[in-house]
Amino acid sequence: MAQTIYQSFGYILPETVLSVFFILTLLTALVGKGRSKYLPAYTALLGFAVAGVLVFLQLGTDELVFSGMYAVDPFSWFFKIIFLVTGILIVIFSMQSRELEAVSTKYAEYYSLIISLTIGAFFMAGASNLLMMYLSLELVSISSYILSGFTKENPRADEASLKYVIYGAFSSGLMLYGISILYGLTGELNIYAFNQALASGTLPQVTILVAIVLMLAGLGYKISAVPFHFWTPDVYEGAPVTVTAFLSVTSKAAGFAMLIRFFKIGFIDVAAQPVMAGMWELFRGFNWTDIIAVLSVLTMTVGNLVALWQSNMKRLLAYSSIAHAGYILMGFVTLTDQGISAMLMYFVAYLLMNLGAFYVVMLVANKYHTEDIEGYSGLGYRSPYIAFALTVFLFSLTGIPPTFGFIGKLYLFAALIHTNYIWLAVVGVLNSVVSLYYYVKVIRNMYLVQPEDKTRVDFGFGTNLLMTILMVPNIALMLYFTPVLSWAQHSVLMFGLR
Amino acid sequence: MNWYDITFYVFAILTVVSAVGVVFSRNIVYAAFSLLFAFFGVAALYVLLSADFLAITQILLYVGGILVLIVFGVMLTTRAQKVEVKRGILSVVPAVLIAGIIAGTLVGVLTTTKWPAANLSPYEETARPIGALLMTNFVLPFELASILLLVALIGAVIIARREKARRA
Amino acid sequence: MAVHIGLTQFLVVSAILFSLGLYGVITRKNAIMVLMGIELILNAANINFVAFTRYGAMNISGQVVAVFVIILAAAEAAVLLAIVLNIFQQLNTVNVDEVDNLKN
Amino acid sequence: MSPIDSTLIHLAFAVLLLPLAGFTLLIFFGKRIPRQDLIETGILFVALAISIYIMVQKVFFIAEPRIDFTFRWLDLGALIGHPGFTIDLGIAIDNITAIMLVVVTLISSLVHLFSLAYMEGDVRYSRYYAYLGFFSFSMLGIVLSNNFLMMYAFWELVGISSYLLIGHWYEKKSASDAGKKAFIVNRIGDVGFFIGIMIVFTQLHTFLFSGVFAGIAEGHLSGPLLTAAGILIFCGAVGKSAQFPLHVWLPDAMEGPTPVSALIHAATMVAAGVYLIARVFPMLTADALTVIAYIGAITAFISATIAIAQNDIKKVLAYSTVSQLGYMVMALGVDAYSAGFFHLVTHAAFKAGLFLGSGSVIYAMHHEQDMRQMGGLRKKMPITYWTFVVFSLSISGIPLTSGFLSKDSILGGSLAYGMLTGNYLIPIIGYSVVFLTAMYMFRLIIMTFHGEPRDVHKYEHAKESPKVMTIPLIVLASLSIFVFYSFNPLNPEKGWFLESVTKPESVVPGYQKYSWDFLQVKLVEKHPGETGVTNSGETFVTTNAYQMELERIHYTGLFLSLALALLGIFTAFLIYDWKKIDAEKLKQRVKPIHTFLYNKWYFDELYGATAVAGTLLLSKSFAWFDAHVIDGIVNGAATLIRLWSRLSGSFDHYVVDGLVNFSAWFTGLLGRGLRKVQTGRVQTYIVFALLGVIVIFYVFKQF
Repeated sequence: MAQTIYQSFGYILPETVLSVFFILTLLTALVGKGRSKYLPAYTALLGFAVAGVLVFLQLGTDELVFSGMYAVDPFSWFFKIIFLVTGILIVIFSMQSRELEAVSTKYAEYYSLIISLTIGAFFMAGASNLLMMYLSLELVSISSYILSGFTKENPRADEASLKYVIYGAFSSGLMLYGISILYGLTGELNIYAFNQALASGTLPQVTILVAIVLMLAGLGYKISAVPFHFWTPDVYEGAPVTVTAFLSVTSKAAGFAMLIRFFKIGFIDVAAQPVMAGMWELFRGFNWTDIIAVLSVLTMTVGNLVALWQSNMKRLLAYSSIAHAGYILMGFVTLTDQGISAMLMYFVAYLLMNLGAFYVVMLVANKYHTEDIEGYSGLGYRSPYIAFALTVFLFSLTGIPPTFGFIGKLYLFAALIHTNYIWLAVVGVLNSVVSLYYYVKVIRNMYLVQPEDKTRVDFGFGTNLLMTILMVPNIALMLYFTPVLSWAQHSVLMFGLR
Repeated sequence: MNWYDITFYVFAILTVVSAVGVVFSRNIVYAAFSLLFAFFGVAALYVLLSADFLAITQILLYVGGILVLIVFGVMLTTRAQKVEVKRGILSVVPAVLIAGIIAGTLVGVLTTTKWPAANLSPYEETARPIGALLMTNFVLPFELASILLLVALIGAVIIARREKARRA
Repeated sequence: MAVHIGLTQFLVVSAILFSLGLYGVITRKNAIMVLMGIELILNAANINFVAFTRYGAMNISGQVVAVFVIILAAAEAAVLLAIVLNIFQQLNTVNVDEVDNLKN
Repeated sequence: MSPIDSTLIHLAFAVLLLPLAGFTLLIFFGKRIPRQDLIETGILFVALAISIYIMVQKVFFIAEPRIDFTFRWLDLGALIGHPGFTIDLGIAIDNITAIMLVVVTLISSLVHLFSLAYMEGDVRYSRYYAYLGFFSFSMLGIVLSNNFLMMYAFWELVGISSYLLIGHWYEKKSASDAGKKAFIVNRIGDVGFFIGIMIVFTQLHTFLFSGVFAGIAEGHLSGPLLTAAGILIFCGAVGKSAQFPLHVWLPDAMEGPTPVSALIHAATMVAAGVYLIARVFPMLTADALTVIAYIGAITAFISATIAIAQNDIKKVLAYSTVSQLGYMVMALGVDAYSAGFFHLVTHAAFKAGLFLGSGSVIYAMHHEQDMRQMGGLRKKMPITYWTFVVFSLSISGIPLTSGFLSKDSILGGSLAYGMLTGNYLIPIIGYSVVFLTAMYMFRLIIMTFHGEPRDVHKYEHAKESPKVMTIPLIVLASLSIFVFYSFNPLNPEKGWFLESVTKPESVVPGYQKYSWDFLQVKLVEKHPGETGVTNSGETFVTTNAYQMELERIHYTGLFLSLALALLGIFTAFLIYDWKKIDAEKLKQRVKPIHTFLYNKWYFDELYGATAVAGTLLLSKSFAWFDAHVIDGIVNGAATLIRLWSRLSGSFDHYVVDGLVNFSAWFTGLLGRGLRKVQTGRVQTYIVFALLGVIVIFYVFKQF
């Protein structure tokens, strides 16, 4: 049910609160300078917590607000939780990062940018209007350009942010051009109305294809799908680890949220029965899912193959995250509820394992001053707990049984088999096999290579605790994942479907 | 050919030629000036499209804002080089090829598409309805844009600011 | 009688502008000139929006989008220039192809 | 689920996870936490308290037979060509689960307590406690699972943790060998177990016990396959409960620390096999039960005879354990379900006590395990001695002890079974083992505690063990008294234990229990003489013959077993204490038998010989085959073969090898090539993106 503008404000309370805390965090620069280095971080955490409470209060809401601009529905709710959890974890990681100490005078700005990126991600997840999509994407992008170059004394970070901003601006330019063509065809910016316009079936297919391919360039850049992925490894390697971890989850998840909503709402004939069968009724002319399938295959294959050759841990994880975007895209190919719920489940797994892995990378960089895989030699002897945790995360990333990553992949494959995309499932499995090689390389280095220096390096109780908090769900959710599953299954509901 | 058409062609050609100047000029200052003319041309096209408010915005923001920013950028970094000695990584031919294919495809597709069109409505003032829309249906993007500008502002400041420590 | 100026002509201008922008983005060495290319792309999109508003007899929302795009362009330009300035301070170059240490 | 039910489920989860939490704590933070041993011991006592609460609630206050908590673990929806693939998992609490929870946590916590002194100063002290916690967790998992899948997983975890514990002193070669042996022998049984589970799953599409039983009751799995499934699942029990012919690992496993022996080789791990049989009891067919009964009886007899000839105190107890496990298995096989489980519980208490008692002796004797070096310790270690006597009386089946109650039930059951089916061998073995048991136990007591000290030096230094070691002994000794199980010292029938442990209804199709209908005690009690129809359409009449037979022979059996036990004790005193019969002379006279028994029926040698000889024979026959058949064929069709081999060789060389190498090389090359594309220049990236846009557009425009 559409809400009036005035009523609508009630539905964006979490976003409003985040915006307020964005400014408050910024203001801590004036108040707390030199007094408490953690003040901005705590403010940001408080902001995330308050927003979290407000988001929880929206459980089950299914509304379209601001005259069709923004959907507050279970689907976006799912992603908002993901963003908030990621945001909180990233803030905590950042508090421990040595890398960021170089810019300790600008903590307030740093944490406020993390909030602003999260605000952008919130709007991306709920945007149901092309303008909103573009604006929220830009908010995420601009925040991430700045964040990735935040340690500006570090030339690598500078390079990362330069490449990121050029590539990002170019991609969003393509996307905007695509939007303008779509607007010309339908006269609509709202994706629901857009669907209606498409329902007439008289629109020229080729023109729509042009528009969609251009939009894909923008969306593909956010989710780093091949061939729009090239910026990813460079930016991930150059940016501070915490920022890389943040981008790899929040920015990517937001991109996926927007992609799913755009295609699912905009292009699926809601009147077709069954609605969720995933038929692209309006486009019998070309097989749309094949585009996504091809992108998915390319994405995971390129990600995995190039990852084989990496020696820098951050870069390896960057390629691995590209490959994971490919896996997640597999679920999108099906366009069924089952496929999308599998994607959502995979996001939970991805959040846990990817953030965990990056956390280890950050800790190792803190104490061992290395990001090289070679530098991980003997980690199993020197910091057994951290090494064990990384092993769990890497297993989960590979999708080996006693981890949640396995369940995530299993559900993706099941969805594919269900819709008869067996070849794609096979490609996915082969890719997982390839990925095993480079993940195990790291594990082998940690355990089979004896370190020259055998002194133990401990990380303290708090770190171990946080590590445990990240690690336990990776295994526990393998044993009992029913809650996540039912959450994901409920979250495929977007406003306007059913 | 009526005056409208002639005006259109004049400004269209101005825009395109200036744009060519922007991307082909070797001197960055010339390029910047070409960009100025391209912006003016686009603004004029807006006027032809009865988008008066937008035309003013274009001139104010682009010419007054973005272009000045660019010129500042040019001046601040000009110590390095004014003139591009060599092209970027791509030689002219492949670049022309790619841009050409895209241009050809776009022109081909866009001109052959049957756009949903109606008779031209008479000119209406646009500033008022745009303002009204910004405060009603588009209030959320409006707020979002304000956050975005704030973020950009902060970002630009912290990234561009010279560090005291470095100078010392 | 000659063809009257209509939507098509504007779209052609926009398409040309767009392609020129792309050309600029991929060939210019100087990061600031790359930025100029991006501005051309955005302007091309804006011409589309305004032209569609006019000739499609559609709602005025296309023009509102154009306003937002201009604002965004400014924001993006500011950030990009700031980053370029910082690169210039750190690496003493504004050439994008010289900034290529992160690779493979 | 009523509130109390869900509370019990939550508590059961707590019991399960507490030891795991302890394990995690110790393994990761062990070094930094002071007195980690006390933490782990405390955790176990908390788990014990909760378990007792669960048991009391379940056994005395909750009427429904089982509290089930099931959740859908995996639901892959309907797949192509398959109606649906779902796996449900969960835990369930019924009476035997509740009782087992207490048994496991009780023994485990007492062993933890005992180890505080016994393992003091050990090199890997915190590791030891961590493993104990992990073991307890795995064992509790077996007990609580309501499905085959989880049970199998925990089953393997028990295997791993016992491997770790047996090999705790892995510097000692015999210890690490024993760990390996236990692990490998258990794997043999587990393979059978796994195949059995898979048969069940492929036929019935569920792992849940309840679902499996329901499926069998509906006739979805029957005939020889059902018998095979039962026997294969029993294979798991054969491995874990050290039944013939896989019993060889258990005595070797005595290389582990003695408290570990008490925990896993007396009370818990080895009981898992028996527990498994009890769990799957309803699905066992008549044929499967017969196999089980004979395996149990053979095991009981063989190991009892071996125990008589051993000199190592722990070896005697080890074989005694195997023998008693044989009893339990036999009891289940002869359909004396309650008796078998009853013996499992009573045995857990007194055998743990015996092991801990021997641990106490060994501790006092400075890790001397040879009984020939002991003697006269009665005066030095009165508490150990007297508790030991109680345990021995209990295991021998002397009235007023718990062992008497449970053992007598088993023997009664086997006697009735023998009478009714004509399988007289089983009761005969059962009764003869009573004699043997009493004899070897008192031989052990006499050699250890009576007479004159043989190693005077060690004797001088021996003294009673500290309190943390004697308290568990006293607790266990008191638990070996009849009152805890039944107020009638001669007949446990009406005691709470046998009242609460009732035999589950069999779900096997009628014709597969055709000749066994008299065994349907439950049905019979209510309606003797009722007519039923089997699945195959035959009618049968139920009788209460079994019950009547049990009552008829009750006192005969009782006095027979009592007489045999006393005779055994008497013989032991005659030979070893009063020396009326010279042990050495006796040994000389029956030298071949003694040697045979002393060498444990030469099982290890037998396995060595068969495995080695078998391998040799096999290789010889292959050689013969090679020389005569293959060569002949090769010579006969030399040209053809050569041509073919050349072809296939080149195929192999160029195509197969080539493909393998090529794919590896190609993947690598591809990766390297793709890596080259990543030039580091952002404009290249943009060009690729644009090319991508163009390609996507033109490729898909075609469609």
